[in-house]
Formats: sequence, structure tokens, C-alpha cells
Amino acid sequence: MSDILLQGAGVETFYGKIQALRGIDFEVHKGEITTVIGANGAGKSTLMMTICGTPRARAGSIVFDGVEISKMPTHEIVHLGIAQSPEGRRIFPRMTVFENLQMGATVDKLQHFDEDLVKVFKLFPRLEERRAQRAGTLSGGEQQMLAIGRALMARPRLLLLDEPSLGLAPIIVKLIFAAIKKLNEEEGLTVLLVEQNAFHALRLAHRAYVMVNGKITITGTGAELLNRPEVRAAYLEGGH
Amino acid sequence: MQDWSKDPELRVQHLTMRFGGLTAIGDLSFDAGRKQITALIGPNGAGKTTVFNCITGFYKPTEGMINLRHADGTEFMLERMDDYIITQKAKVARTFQNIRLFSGMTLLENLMVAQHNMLMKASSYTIGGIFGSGKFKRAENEALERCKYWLNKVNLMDRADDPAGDLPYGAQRRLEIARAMCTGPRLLCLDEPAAGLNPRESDELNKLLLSIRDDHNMAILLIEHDMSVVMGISDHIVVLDYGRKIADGTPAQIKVDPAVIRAYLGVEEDEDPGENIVVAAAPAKVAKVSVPRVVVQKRVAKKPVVKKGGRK
Amino acid sequence: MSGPVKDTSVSSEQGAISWFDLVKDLIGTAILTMLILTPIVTFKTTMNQGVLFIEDRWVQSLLLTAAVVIGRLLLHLFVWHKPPSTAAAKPVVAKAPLSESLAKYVAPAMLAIAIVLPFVLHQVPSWDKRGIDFMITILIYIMLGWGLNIVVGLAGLLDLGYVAFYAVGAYAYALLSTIYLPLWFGPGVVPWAFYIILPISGLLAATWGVILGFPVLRLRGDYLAIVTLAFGEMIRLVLINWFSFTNGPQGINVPKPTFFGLPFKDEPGGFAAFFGIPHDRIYSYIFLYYVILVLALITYFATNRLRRLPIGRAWEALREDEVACRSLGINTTTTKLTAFAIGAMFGGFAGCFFAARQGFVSPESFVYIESAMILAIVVLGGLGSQIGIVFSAIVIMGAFELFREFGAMGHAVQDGLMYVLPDAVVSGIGSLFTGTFGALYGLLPDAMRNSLAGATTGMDPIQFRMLAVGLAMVLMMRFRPRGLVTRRQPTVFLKERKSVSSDLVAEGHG
Amino acid sequence: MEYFLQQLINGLTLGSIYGLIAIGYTMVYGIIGMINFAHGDVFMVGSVVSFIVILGLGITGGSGSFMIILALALVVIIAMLIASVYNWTIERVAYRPLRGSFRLAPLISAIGMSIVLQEFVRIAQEGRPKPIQAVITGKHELLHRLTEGGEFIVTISNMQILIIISTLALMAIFTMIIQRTSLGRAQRACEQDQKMASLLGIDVDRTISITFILGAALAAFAGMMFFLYYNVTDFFIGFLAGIKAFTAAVLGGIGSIPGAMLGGMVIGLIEVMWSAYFSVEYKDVAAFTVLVIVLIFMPQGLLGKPEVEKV
Repeated sequence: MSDILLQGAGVETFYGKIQALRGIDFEVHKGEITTVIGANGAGKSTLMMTICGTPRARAGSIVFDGVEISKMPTHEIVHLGIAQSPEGRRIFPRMTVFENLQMGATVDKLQHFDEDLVKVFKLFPRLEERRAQRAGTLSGGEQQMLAIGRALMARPRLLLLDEPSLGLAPIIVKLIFAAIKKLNEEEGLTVLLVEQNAFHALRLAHRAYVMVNGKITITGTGAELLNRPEVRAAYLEGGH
Repeated sequence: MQDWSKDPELRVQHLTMRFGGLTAIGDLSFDAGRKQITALIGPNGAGKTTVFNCITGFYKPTEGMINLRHADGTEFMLERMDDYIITQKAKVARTFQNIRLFSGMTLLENLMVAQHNMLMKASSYTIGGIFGSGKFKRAENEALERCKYWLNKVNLMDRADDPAGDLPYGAQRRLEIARAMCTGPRLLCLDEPAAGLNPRESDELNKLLLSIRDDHNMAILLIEHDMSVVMGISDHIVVLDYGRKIADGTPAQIKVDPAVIRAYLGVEEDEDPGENIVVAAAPAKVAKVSVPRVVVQKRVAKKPVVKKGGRK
Repeated sequence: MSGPVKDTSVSSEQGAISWFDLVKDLIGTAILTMLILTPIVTFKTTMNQGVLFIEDRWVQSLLLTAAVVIGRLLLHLFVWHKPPSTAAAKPVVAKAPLSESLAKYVAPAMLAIAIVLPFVLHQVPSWDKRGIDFMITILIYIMLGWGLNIVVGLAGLLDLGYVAFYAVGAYAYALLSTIYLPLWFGPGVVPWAFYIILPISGLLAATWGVILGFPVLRLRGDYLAIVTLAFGEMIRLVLINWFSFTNGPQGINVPKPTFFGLPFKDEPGGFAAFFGIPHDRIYSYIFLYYVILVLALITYFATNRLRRLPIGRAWEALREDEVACRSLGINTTTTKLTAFAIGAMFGGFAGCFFAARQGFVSPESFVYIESAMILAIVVLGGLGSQIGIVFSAIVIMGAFELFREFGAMGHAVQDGLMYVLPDAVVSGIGSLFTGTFGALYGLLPDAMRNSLAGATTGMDPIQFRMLAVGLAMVLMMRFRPRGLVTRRQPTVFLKERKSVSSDLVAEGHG
Repeated sequence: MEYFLQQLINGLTLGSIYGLIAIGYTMVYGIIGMINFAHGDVFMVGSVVSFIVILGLGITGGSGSFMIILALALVVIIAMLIASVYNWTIERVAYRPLRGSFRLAPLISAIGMSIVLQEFVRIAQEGRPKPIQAVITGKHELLHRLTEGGEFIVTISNMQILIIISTLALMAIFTMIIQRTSLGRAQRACEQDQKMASLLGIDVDRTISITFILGAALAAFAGMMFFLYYNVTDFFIGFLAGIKAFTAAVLGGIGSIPGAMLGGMVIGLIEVMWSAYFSVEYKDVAAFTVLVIVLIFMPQGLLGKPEVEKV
């Protein structure tokens, strides 16, 4: 239905001597939400970070919009139009909400800053209320909104979301997922979503992968996976 | 009044903790019953770990009282004591959200360090130890026996001489509990012991905690997000939100508490089996439930520890 | 000079390199090197009768630059751009290497060598005293390394002012033996001074360890390092400036130790006379050698014993995770203080010995560089490893001494060879050497020969030894940050003692 | 009173120099969390380089003031350039490969680098202090009073004016850079989370390199001022000045540029006042004592923020 925006083939990543990714093949199509689910320690976040080149893949190729990025330094990859809201959010705690969003627009060199700021505030009105507050004092949910908002400020062509529901109360999780859905449907934003909260993620996704122990075991559309018993099994028994 | 308030092991009254302008805990009071498992739940940032840090003396609370009373009647005012004295005298032991083992030391050494105070005394504060006094040798053998007991208990006997850093994640969690138990505590504080465990492991954890409660007559205070653990084994649940208590009761009461549902669990949707808390809550069925369990929250706790450049 | 420093800058970029990039990189290197060298090496300022002149040394700078560029080219060609080996990608199974099984025999073997060494050196005529003296120096550093190892290696507290305790021990001996002991007990006590003061100096140093340790315990990492450095400097400044007490920078002459009351002097009642043997200064050296050997061994065994006691285990646990320690009821303050005090105590012993052996103390011996050297020995040895420290002390002090001994060493080797080989062989080898170098030298163009001669005159190798130490520290951290011995031995075991890889061992945060 | 005023001026002058060096420490510590032990020696290199250039140009106090200004401008540029090259190289060679290595590694490497720089300069230029005729001369009387006790004069020299004013100007420029430019934003992001900064498209390596270069340029400027002020320099000035400047950085609050300047002023004043009223011999001990007291009782410094320990 659409073109491939990001494609990985045989991606292998190591932390020192420990192999975290054992040859991953995946595709992210333009305008779609692609999700990777799996248990703790399966290598999902490593995959996200490997796409951004930190750590760099030791083997395999990652092609973003026709450019081989697996050997590029992180900041250059990001300049191609990939933004990430990483695991643990990693907002800058000693900067204000506004300054965090400013940092997000680094790639864009603040050219469309005002315009984008309005958009982000419209998506997450809570952030506007707290724009002058230090990010470290925000609640978990607000920090997650900020992390996503900051990623959006770069005007990415591909948005990587790593566990946006992590550590949030269920009602906030719903809010965040609604926002992701809205971004995808209204703006046509391509999203690669990593989640442990498999059911939310699969309901949203056009395309989904299940990861176990650094390998992709099952592929399909979100709806397919949602109904496959082995997905549930993999989700239940994955990890260690 | 439920029975945990009659003769509580731990009584927290009007606890308040502020950092700069931020109130992490506001006027929190609750009791933890003797020989009971008390769970502290709530969204991230609700202040649960801060409560732990106040109880174990890592933070000095801004206001409030934390009283500990052992079965023999000895009482301690924890808010006035230094962290290590709390473990030493008041017999409170804890584990950490992000496991803090001595990763370069073997499992056995980890457990030996936990018995430091006892061994220190037996070695006449090192002097006797240097000359190899008999008293110290006996104490050391005793300590080794205790290590073996707990290593068996957490199923890690065969790895006793391996470095703790080499253990898989779930085993590290168990070892940390064993290490805390080696200090000979009366109250055990566990900060998310099930985080990052797979269902089989968290089932084992449940059994371990129940055994600690029943066989060792311990009071356990537990922070946990995994509802199968929380609902399965706790006698009493305290729910926090934004540093305040919003509910307090038995698991059955909490499940239906409207305030909890509003702030934490969210309104249930039919299409969403993942949030069907009632299914997961039935303790006996936990291991057999075929739908994925509720994992309302999980901590970041995975992958091999990678040393980060720069600071922090 | 800056050659080896420059070489590592792009090592992270693996893979093949195009000729264009290579040339670009080399030109960049050349420009950078010239910028670094030009002001400071090329233009030498010399003072002549109160007037400063500038003298230029372009040839030297250009030669150095050429050396750097060629060195980098070689590294590019042969080291950095080899195809990445696939073996590295495979997870390596950690197993006990051969060296570990050998390790069991290393310590006893070294002890045996240490015990017989003076008698061996005694046989080398021109190097007997100097050789033993050098071994004494190495042993002092080994002992200091072992002492500091308790603080840095075991307890994980970074101490950059360790030399302060060494100074306390030395001045304790100096002041007590020259002023206070004779004053209190009469001059008859002086021959015994060393034996009386040795324990006192250790205690004094330990006390200072506690006094200095107490305020800094809350500090961590770099802050602790810089505060201990400041304390070390403060003690030295006080020693320099408190003239009435310490005699300031002039220092103090102190009595040499005796053999249990028998001085090593050519006089009746002296050591030689007592045993009825001819007087020889070598006895004094041998005696001192065994004294420091015994002191060092005490340090070794005491530390080893302490590691297996609760206190030692608490030190290591403290290095691993201080917060966890407190959560287990360990009083981290006293634990840190004991580490500081016991480490300082051994430093004090070593200082007392140092003063007695030198017969003279002055603040100059206790500069910050000494602390840095001892720390370098501990780190190169591998934090926490006692055997490693022996090797690193020998390597560092040996290399250090090499610069001094360049000339003398040549003779010593020659002498040594003479002793075993027939004269003809030795002189043959000697002429071969001079012949080769002479021929090579003759091949160089005149200008270069002159400039080389100019560059090397007045450049005593001894000048370069601190530079070499600094470079060694940098390179060591680059290529072997965990030191020589990288495995930790557990203190207790149930079935078998498996050593722990240093990848898992924390290095402490304090 | 006059005596005090005079010491105040002297203290502020010295403090300016410490402050300039301290900025380098504070920026580097802020961004990669290590004490750049070699920073004091980069200051020394700046000082020695400007000495050599001035000697080479043959400028003395007798040269015309236009010539002096021209020459000094040249000296500043050369000294800053060379010191920057040194610091850049040090970072590339001795620190960058160790990023992510174990914690002691960069510290020990830095100590080694400090020794290398000192020895390098000592060997190349001989160890003796190098005196030179004063280049900037002239002073102004601020107060002149005759009393029974004698004549009291408070003066400020042209050199002191130059030091204080140029320091304030440099500081203003730097604060501006950190607060207003994208470079400053990048620096602050790297300070808090390097990995996240790179995920936002910031070239972390480049930001760190620039930080080292800026720090070195300021240190070189301080080195030149130090040399012009005292008219003497040698290879060993970096060690003491380095420690004192580090003290200043901590006192002001690590990571804060105005804090570093303020800390520098305080340290300079303490040192000068201590020498003036107590004893010259123990002025360094006084500075070290301040370091110890500050680190122990207020490690967050005057303008820093306390950090809560996470358990």
C-alpha cells in the first residue's frame, strides 16, 4: 500500500560481548504505525537505539529513505528526519518545558519553531499550562507528553516512540495513545512504536513484529497478531 | 478498623516530604500490620519510593512520624535514625528499584557482607579476627550456614561462587531479597521486586514472599506494579497518587474503589482484556490465565548494564 | 616528544581508508604538530648574563613533526585499518586463563627471588650497592602501593594526597630521633630510635589519616581526589614554612638505623667489628633491604588477612555500592575511616623507613607528583590486585631508573656479561654495536648530523623521565585502563574459588 | 583603610585571572563531568607562548603605545590559538577515547597529561623562571593622604585596569554565548544528557571539542595577563593556579559561568588579604583550606543547585 521508509536487514548489535540483537529484519512503511512488542529485555529498545546509531549495529544494514544509515553518527542520522522519544523519556530535567521543546527543534534550526509550538500545545494542552516549569518537576505523564512533543518539534519524517506508556497510569496511557493515533491519521506521520503494553500497541498498529531474545519471531498486521495465540504465548514467555 | 491497625509493625503518621518547592509526599498516614504483606501502589512519581526512602532513613522526612514496634515491644522512631542504624538496630531491610548488588563480588560474599555487624562483633572489631579467634571462626561458620540456607531458599545454591553481576535479571532480584534477609530483619521493604520478571519467575517470587511472611514471621512492605503479585499476595494495599493516599484496604476493596479506578486503573473497556483487573486478581489462577496479565506499569529494567559516557 | 601522544586520535574509525583521506589526515596531523611544536620547541629562550635570547630550532621541530607523521602513517597502514576480525564479534566465553593457574606459584616464586636477590646482586661487582639500593626503592614503592591499594583499590576512595602520610612517617622519625627521643631519654637511645619510632610513625600517620579522612568522607570521586590533593599540599607547605619546627626547606639530617644497636660503621662496637668481619658498606644496604622487605611483607599479609575479615569485605562492598552498604546496616563512615587509617599507617611505616634509609628528610620528597606516581603504580597494577602492584612498581620504577642509569646501566650490563662470558665475546659484541651505529651515523648528511648533535647535547635522558611517566599514564589508560592484573579473587567460597573479571568489579565512586 | 583598598584592587586583579581559568574548569566539568587536570597547564602554555611571542617581537615598555596595542592583539590571537590547539589535542588524544571507560581512567589520564605538559615545556624551555621588562606600565593614584603615620597612596595600574575590564568583557561575551546561541543550548543539553542530545541532532563530540577550545582560549588569555602582570613566567605556574581556579569553580558552583567568575574573585581576594594581613607563606594553605571547606560544606557552591541523591 505504501513505500518503505525504513528497512533493516540482518541487524546485529552488541553491548560489549553480549549480543542484544541477533539479526533483525524489519520494514517501516510511509504513513503507517509499525509496532514492535516483546517482553522486557527482548531487545526492543536496543533496536530503537540502533536505528539511531547508538550503539551502532555491528552487522547488517539499515536504510532510511534510500540512505544507508547504519554506519552514520547519531546526529547525522537524526538530521535525516528521524526523531525519537526514548525509553525513560530523557527529558532535560533542569530546563523548562519551553526550553526542552526548543532543544527538540535543533534539527529544524528553530525555523518553524512558533508554528510547531502551537501544534504541540494543541496536541498536549497540559504542556502549555506548564511551559515555564522545570521539566524535572513534571509528573510522569506530563514528562512523556513533553518527550513526544520534543520529538515532534524536529518535524520528523519518522517518529520513534519507545514505551510511551511506561510507568503511566492507565488513563494517561489512553491519552497518549489517542494522541499517537491522531498524529498518524491527521498528519500522516510515520511511527515506529515499541511497547510492552502489547494490546494498546497492536490495536493501533498497521504492521507489527514480536521480538523474543533479540530476534523477530512473528510478523503480521496489528489485528492479525492480536488474535494469534502464539503471540500471546510469546508475550507471556518472552524475555529471560 | 481492620486488623492491621490494632498492633501494627510499622505506623506512618502525617509523613510529608518536600524537595525544594515540590511536595513528593503530603500528609501520608498508614499502618503495616505485623506478619502481613502490605503493598504500596500508585502511578510512577506518586512518591512510593520516597516513602521507602523515608522509612529506611535515606531521606529525612520534612514532617511526620514513622514508628516501628517489634513483637517484643521495643519501639523505634525511624525518622530520627540514620539509615544504617535503622537496619542495624530497628531491623529494617530493603531492596532497591534498580538492583544494587555488589556485582563484582560472589553471591556468597554478597550474603556475607549482609551479616557484617554480627561478624564485626564476633571478630572483636577486627582485632580478634586478625589473630583468628575461635569465637570469630564459629560466627563465620554460622554466617556461612545462613548464607547456604538463603541461597537454597532462592534457588541459587549452584551459583554461590559466581559473581553477582553475572546472574540473569530475575536471579539478581532474588539474590537481593536473600541478601536483605541475611541482615536478620523484622520488616522487609521491597521496591518493585517483580519488575522485569517473567510470569514463571513472578510466581516463584510470590511463593518466596509468602514463605518469608509465614515461616519467618516477617512484616513485608511492598512497592509493586504487577497486579498479579499485588493482588495475589498482599493482605493490605495502600494506594498513592501525587504523594497522597487515595485508598487503603484489602485487595478486594481496592479493586472496586472508585477513587482508585479514576486515578489509576482507568475506566474499564470491554474490548480490552489486558486491563481486566478482575481476571488477574484471582490469585490461584494467575499462572494459568491464558490472556496476558495486567502489567499496568513496568520499570525500566533490562539489558546488560552498559556504562554510559559522561556523568550521571 | 609529542609523537606518541598524537597517535590515537582517530582509532575509533575502523575500516579501510582512501588514499585521499589518508593524505588529508596526515597533512592535518603535520599542521597540528607544527602548531604544537612551533612556539615552545622551535623558539627556545635562553638566559645569557641576565638577558633573554631566542634561539630557533627549526630542524628539531621538523624532525619531530616528520616522526609524528610517519608514526601515524604506520599506525594507519598496519594498526587501525585492518579488516575487522570476525572473531571479535563472537561472544567470548570468560574462563580462567593460564596465567591464573600460574598465579598460585607467582607469589611464592617472587618471594623466593626477593629473599635471595641481595646475594645475587652482591656478585655483580660494580652494581652491588646501587642494585640493592634500587631494589630498596622499588620495595618502598611496592609497600606504598600496597598501602594506597587499601584506600583506592579496596575501599574505592580516590586519594591523591597519600604522600602526606608518607611525609608524616618520615618527619616523625626525623623529629623524634634527632630532638625528642634524645631529649626525653638521653642520647643513648638514638641507636634504637628506628625500632622505637617505627610503630609510633605508623600510629601517627593513622591518626592523621583519621583527622584528614573525617571531613572528606562525604565527598565523592573527583572532589575527593582534589581535596586529598589539597591536604597533601597543605602538609607539605606547612613542612616548608614552619621553620622552627621542621627546619623548613633545608630539611633535617637524621641518624641511620642500626643493626639492633650495632651501627654500620668502621669502628669498635660497629656491626662488622661485632661479628668479626671486615667492614663493608654493603652490609648496611643488605640490612636495609631486608628491613623493607619485612615491612612490605607485613603490609601484604595484613592486607590479605583484612580482606577476609568483615572489615575488608565491607571495604570492597563500599567500593561496589555505598548505598547498598548502608541499607545492610554498615556504618560507612567508620568503614571508610578504617580504610583511610590503615592505608595511612602503612604509608607512615614506609615514610619512617624512607627517612632512616636516606639519613635526611626535606619537604621536597613529598610533592604531589609522588602521590600521582604511587597512584599510577596502583592503577597500572590493577586496582585491588597486590601482585599486580609488584609488577607495576618494578615496571614504573625500573623505567624511571633506566633514564638515570642509561649510561651506568650499559656498564653494569657489560660488567655482568664479563662475569659470565669470555672477554673476547664481550668486546666483540661491543664493537659490533658501536660499529653499526657509527656507520649509520656516518651516512647522515652533515647538516642533519650537526643538528642531531645539537638536539641531543644538553639533553640528559634523566630530563625525560617524568615526561615518560606522564605519557605512560595516558597511554596506559588508553590501552589497559584496568591495569595488569584484571581479575579479583573472592574472599570466601563454598566449592571453588573463581576469580571475578574486572568488567564486573566497580571502581568506587569516592 | 587605604591599605585595604589597595589590597582589594590587587585581589580583584588576581581574582579575574583565576576566574578566567575557572570558566574552563567549570565548562568542562559541566559537560563531561571530569576535572581537566591539565587545564592549569594549558593556562601555563598560554602564558609561556605569549612570553615567547612578546620576546620575539621585541616589545618592551618603551615601545610606542600603538605598537604595544598592535603587538598585544597579535599575542592574544597567537596564544589563544596555540592553547586551543593544545586543549583540543588533549581532549582528542587523552580523554575522548576514554569516554565510557571506567571512571578513574580519564582522571588519571588527565593527571598524566598535566605532567606531560609541564615536563614538555620544562624540557623545551628550561626550568628557570623567565623574567621580562614590564610591557604595560603606568599607574593612577586613586587616593593620596598624608597622616601622622605617614603617606598613604592607593594606586591602580594600567595593567590592573586592563585585566579587570577585559575579564568583565570576556565574561559578558561568554555568558551571552551560553545563554543565547545554539552552541550554548547544545552545551547545556550535553551537560544533562549526552545521549539524548545526540538523539536531538546535536554533534556531541563537536560540542565537547568546542568547549575545550573555548576554555583554552580563556585560559590562554589569563595566562597572558598573568605574565604581563607579574612580568615573569615558568613551567610550573599551572599547578597552583589550576588548583586555585578549580577551587573558584567549585566555590561558584560547578557549571555556572558567573559562578566561576565570582568564585575567582573570592579566591583572589582571600589570597591577597591573607598575604596582606596574616602571612604570605601560608597564602596557598589559605586557598587550599577554602577549597576543603567549600567542598565539604557546600559542594553545590554559591550559584549552583543542590542535587538530591537518587536511591
